[in-house]
Amino acid sequence: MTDNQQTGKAFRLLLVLLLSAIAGWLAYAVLALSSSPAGLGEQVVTHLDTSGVGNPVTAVLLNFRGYDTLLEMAVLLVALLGVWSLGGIADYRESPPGPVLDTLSRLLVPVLILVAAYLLWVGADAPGGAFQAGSVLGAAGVLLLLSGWRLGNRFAGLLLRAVLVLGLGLFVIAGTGLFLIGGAFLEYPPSLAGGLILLIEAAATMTIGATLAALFLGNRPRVEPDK
Amino acid sequence: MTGDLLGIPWAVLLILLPLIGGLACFLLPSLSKSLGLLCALAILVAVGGLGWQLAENGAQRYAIGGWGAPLGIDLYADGLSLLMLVMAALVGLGVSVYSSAYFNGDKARHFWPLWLFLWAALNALFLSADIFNLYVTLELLGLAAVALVALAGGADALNAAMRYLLVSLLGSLFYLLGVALIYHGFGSVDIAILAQRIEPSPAAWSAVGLMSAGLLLKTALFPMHFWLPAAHASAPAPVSALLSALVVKAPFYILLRLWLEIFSPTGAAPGQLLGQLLGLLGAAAVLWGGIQALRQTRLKLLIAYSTVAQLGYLFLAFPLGTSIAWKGVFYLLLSHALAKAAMFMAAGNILYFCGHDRITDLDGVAQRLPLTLAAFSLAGVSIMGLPPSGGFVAKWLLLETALRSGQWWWAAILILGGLLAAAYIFQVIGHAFTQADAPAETGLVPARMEWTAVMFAFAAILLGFFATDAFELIGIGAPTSGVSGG
Amino acid sequence: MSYIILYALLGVGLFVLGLYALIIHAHLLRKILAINVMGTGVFLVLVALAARHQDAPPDPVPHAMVITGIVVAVSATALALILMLKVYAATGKTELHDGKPD
Amino acid sequence: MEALTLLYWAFDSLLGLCLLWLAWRALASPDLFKAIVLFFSFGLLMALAWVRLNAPDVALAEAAIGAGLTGALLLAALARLESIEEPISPGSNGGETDIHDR
Amino acid sequence: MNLAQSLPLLVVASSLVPGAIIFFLDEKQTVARIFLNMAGALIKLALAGVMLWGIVHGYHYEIRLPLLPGIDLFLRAGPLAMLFVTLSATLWLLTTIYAIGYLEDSPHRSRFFGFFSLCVTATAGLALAGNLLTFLLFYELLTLATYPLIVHRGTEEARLAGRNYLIYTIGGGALLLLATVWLYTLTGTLEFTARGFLSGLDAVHHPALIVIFVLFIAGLGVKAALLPFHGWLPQAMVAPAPVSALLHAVAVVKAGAFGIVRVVYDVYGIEFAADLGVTLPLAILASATIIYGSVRALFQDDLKRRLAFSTVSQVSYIALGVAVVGPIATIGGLVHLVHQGIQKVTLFFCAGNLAETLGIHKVSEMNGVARRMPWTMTAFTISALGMIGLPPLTGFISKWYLGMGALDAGQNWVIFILAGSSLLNAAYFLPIVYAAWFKPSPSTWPHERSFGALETAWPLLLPPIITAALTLGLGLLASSPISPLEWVRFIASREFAP
Repeated sequence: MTDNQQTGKAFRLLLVLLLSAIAGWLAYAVLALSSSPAGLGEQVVTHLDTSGVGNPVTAVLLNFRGYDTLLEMAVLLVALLGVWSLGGIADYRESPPGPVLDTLSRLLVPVLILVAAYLLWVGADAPGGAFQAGSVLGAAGVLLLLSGWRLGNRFAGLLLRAVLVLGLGLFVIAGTGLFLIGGAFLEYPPSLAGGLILLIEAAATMTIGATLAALFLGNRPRVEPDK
Repeated sequence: MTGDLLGIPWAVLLILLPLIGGLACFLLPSLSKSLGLLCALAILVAVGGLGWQLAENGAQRYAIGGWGAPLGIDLYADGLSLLMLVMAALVGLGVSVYSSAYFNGDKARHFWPLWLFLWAALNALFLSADIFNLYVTLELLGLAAVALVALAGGADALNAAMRYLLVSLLGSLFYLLGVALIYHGFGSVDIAILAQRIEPSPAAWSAVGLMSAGLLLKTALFPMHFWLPAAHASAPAPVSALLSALVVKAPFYILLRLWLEIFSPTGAAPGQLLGQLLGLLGAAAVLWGGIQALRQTRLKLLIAYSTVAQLGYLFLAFPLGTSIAWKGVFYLLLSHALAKAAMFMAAGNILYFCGHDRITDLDGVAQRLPLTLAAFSLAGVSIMGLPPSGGFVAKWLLLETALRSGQWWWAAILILGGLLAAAYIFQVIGHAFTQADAPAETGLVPARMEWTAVMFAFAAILLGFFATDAFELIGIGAPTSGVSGG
Repeated sequence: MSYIILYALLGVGLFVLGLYALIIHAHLLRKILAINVMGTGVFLVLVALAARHQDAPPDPVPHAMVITGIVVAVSATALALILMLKVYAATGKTELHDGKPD
Repeated sequence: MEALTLLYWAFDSLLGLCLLWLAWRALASPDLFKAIVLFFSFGLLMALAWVRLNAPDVALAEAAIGAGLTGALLLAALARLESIEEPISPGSNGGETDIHDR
Repeated sequence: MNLAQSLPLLVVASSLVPGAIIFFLDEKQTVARIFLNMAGALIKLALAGVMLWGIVHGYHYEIRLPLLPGIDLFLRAGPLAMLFVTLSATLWLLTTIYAIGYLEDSPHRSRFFGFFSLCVTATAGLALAGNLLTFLLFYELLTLATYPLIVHRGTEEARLAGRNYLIYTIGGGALLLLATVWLYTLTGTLEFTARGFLSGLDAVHHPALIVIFVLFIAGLGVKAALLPFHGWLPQAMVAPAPVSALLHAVAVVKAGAFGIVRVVYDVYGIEFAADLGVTLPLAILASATIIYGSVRALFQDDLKRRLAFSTVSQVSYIALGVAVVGPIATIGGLVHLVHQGIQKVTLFFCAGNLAETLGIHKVSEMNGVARRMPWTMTAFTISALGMIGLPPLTGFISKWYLGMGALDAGQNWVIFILAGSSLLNAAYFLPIVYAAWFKPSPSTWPHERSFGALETAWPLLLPPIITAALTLGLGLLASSPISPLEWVRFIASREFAP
């Protein structure tokens, strides 16, 4: 906004006034809201037992509103597709990692992977779950990338894409499978629900970890066997 | 046999097919072209199935995960969503055929998965009955569209894609804040339930304002249209066709859904005021878009500004508000999608053939691409709203409502918009009849690309003849029930 | 009941602050930061109002929405950053040039 | 008012003010690197806010994705921004050509 | 879809289908193109004949196709419709023959004949239209089909003329659309009915109906070249001769006049229009155009521009006939629709021949041309005299009935208009005839092309001779049962039931 100082100031003042008016109105609306009736909390609790998971948030994420999560996995994948379709950008890390980073990453990465696994497992009944575990896995991946590690040629092709697609693919396959055995799409029978959700969450964790690391790297691994 | 054919949840299939197609194209890039076309055909069949299902047993509500409305997410398909799905399927099939010839090599590898995910987002959006789910589909749509615009690679395309991304994110955040206020105010995110529970309150009004602002930003209504021309003009031709025909209509569809079912019951005085404001902005869009289109020197920018103008027409129905006006809007959505797709493909052919799309230098080209120019002019007839096209039917219905309800100024805008459209379209067609020395040595532009453009333009014209039975289909589930008859 | 209002108002404040920054700053990186702050603001409103009834446990649905929102935000930010770099590489500027007449 | 609610009020208002101040500084600071670091700390404090609103899942997600990964992405982008700055004069036609030299 | 229903559709399709096929024909496939053109023209003429015969024997030919919710695409072969369809069918046949000869080896002939057939399809559809919406549909289609014909040559001048043509006709079309929709909101129906369907409306709508009438006349007046909207017509002369002939005698101009006839008789009803007080201003406007057109024609040295201004005045005779309230004036106006068509097409054929064979474009170059091209000039002279209104030619009949109708309706001032315009016609036609026959011919013609024995190519010569013979024949045999005059009397009787 290269306008000269004078109009700049007037414009900013006007903007501040306008935005504070909006803020005031929104604050008033939020205040008025604080007295309105409760949301869907109790309904989630009542149906919690048949959802196959203890933690209500995971129940909502994976079971009640599983379709949202499915689409959101697609969002993650599309973001990566977008980044890869933009073509490569400068891979900034040329110099070998310093000693501190090297030893740190050697120590931390296994711990992070362990934490991710724990988060995934505990997600059923306590705070945790696929996204949190996936992001910790992603953090481990970022750490590795920072210390100069790169995926070998053999893994950079179809295998990497398979992992990236695993989460969403499994979700879709599970959903259609459940439909074929007579329920609605993504309708977990109470008995199977727990196991199935854990399976889906595991796949999702792997995918989210790989995707977040790939997003950090920024460009498609150069070696493409089947270009 | 027909028993279980009707039993298949075509709605879910419509979402899964492009998703699975996208995944497959991403996994096996060498097969992406054939997979994409296969997926396009499958979706067309699925839309046919859904249409038949709707015709048989009326509007469909499908509870995903079996939980039902307040807790789980529902898919709802009625005449309006069927119209949008048919539009997406038709334009999608044409664009897929066009792109199979337009993109090759590395670009194709990136195009097909992104395009199929965008298609999945569109189908999911047209079927969803849950406003938070609509937020997620809007995001998916926005990201895929931005990536496709950036596919063109030049400085303009990247710049336009960046601005488009920022605008899209801003719009989504406004929408999400609106969703938050509505959820906490009325305890549910399902449209049908909200339609019963909503009553005027500060939270409801601010939610209306926020969501409308977010959606208007993404629909590029007049004052907020600054991002559209650059994005639609610098994107590759099939992507521009997609953006103008489908992507920019999705947020409008959501606004329509909310307006018809949730906001109209709060149709107290401020509601009418908002309607009039939208009409005013629409009128300004029609005039501004038309004038700007006249001033453009590049063909694709001209068509992009024509989109801005045509979108203005859609908003004229808000102040009119009767069901006939909404029918006009529905029909304009469909005919504009087909006509605009044909126009952008024609522009793509010209760009493909001679490397530039400067209108003044179109003389030599128009002679050599008679089919492309026929497509452009036929599509132009529909955009201008001249009979016998689909655009004419829509213009007629809007005019009729405007005059019947005594608001003649909207009628004046409609007529003026039509004249402006005629001006900028004939400005281009005029170049077709200049003296060209060498006769057309055709065959340079792949036949598929030219014939898809002609097919779309011809479909836009044919729409003019099938209005009555189209309206029967659109009327399933009475999408405009919440609105006064008239 | 007490501190909920504080956080909800904070959410609105962050939303508006982010909007101001988005409009004012030309540098793309700052715009992306502003978008993230606005997102956090909306999430704050969502979660704060979810816990407005002291006694009952907080309503998990907004929590799920916010988690989905955060993942969407991070993917959008990643795409925005890489796109910014491409714009910079192509146009040599970190601002959006509106060369074309509006 | 027993001491506990008073303490909560004090803590919340302090946290709220601190968050707002951090956000404002992050968006307004002239130096990009400082802005990103401030944003980083804003993310971490947000995790604390989620805990106060007893939304542990969101706190975890915010800490891991919001602060962790987004911060990393921002820093990487900034580093790349500076690295692109020297070799290519602005306005060249896209950095694609010399990427594959490695 | 029994035969009675399919006939009107077949008439419209008989030029649409060949046109669609011709578009895709390659330039070199002349035989296929000629065959398609001729077949289409002959079939349309035959169908028109069958329907003419059918209507006299009380058959009804109509077809309804769903178009808009509440309004259909309605084609109905009424007597008035058949008058115009037969006229356009015959003149299309002759103009096709002429065009084949005229455009011997010029470029883009497939495109030309494609749009040429589209044009006639629109004219036939417009004639057969049973309600205002169908009329509007084919009216706009006509605009779109004629534009490429005007700019066919691709010269800068042609494209400028095309642009002007569009500005007028698209603007006119918009006004017509507005009027039609407004009327629909008031009446709820747009079907043409014998004595109009507006008399039932209560008085509160009358001011609106007047405004709608003005919009209608403005919208239709553009194509009928009424005074303020005639600007495009002289400029459109830059188009090739068959196009000028088609535009002036058969398609565009007549469509406007036919529209005015439909609106006054079958929408408003002549009595209701008279009560509204709109017929008198229309009569005045028509008269003003008649005089203005003739005066401007006097000063045009270019032959085709002179004929164009003559058309501007002649077409307003039809409007005048319609505006004067009375059965005889109506007969005068309607029969002039046919007569003017035949005479004007002959004049344009001759002008085309002169330009094609001797390179003559100016009236001043026409001294002694009759000796070089006797047949063309006899046809020219017959039609010119018909235009002036000398008995026993067709022009005289229409002016006679117009005059009698005016007297019958007590509008005596119309007589002076008719007399004055006849004098003006004489003033701008007779000098040409005199110069052609009695002045010595110059030594060399601008650029002469010889065609062997005949004075010019036979496809260029035959059509004007036939139409000149028609001018003579219809004049002499006016009272015979099969003449257009009888047919018009049959139409008028329906409009003015005792």
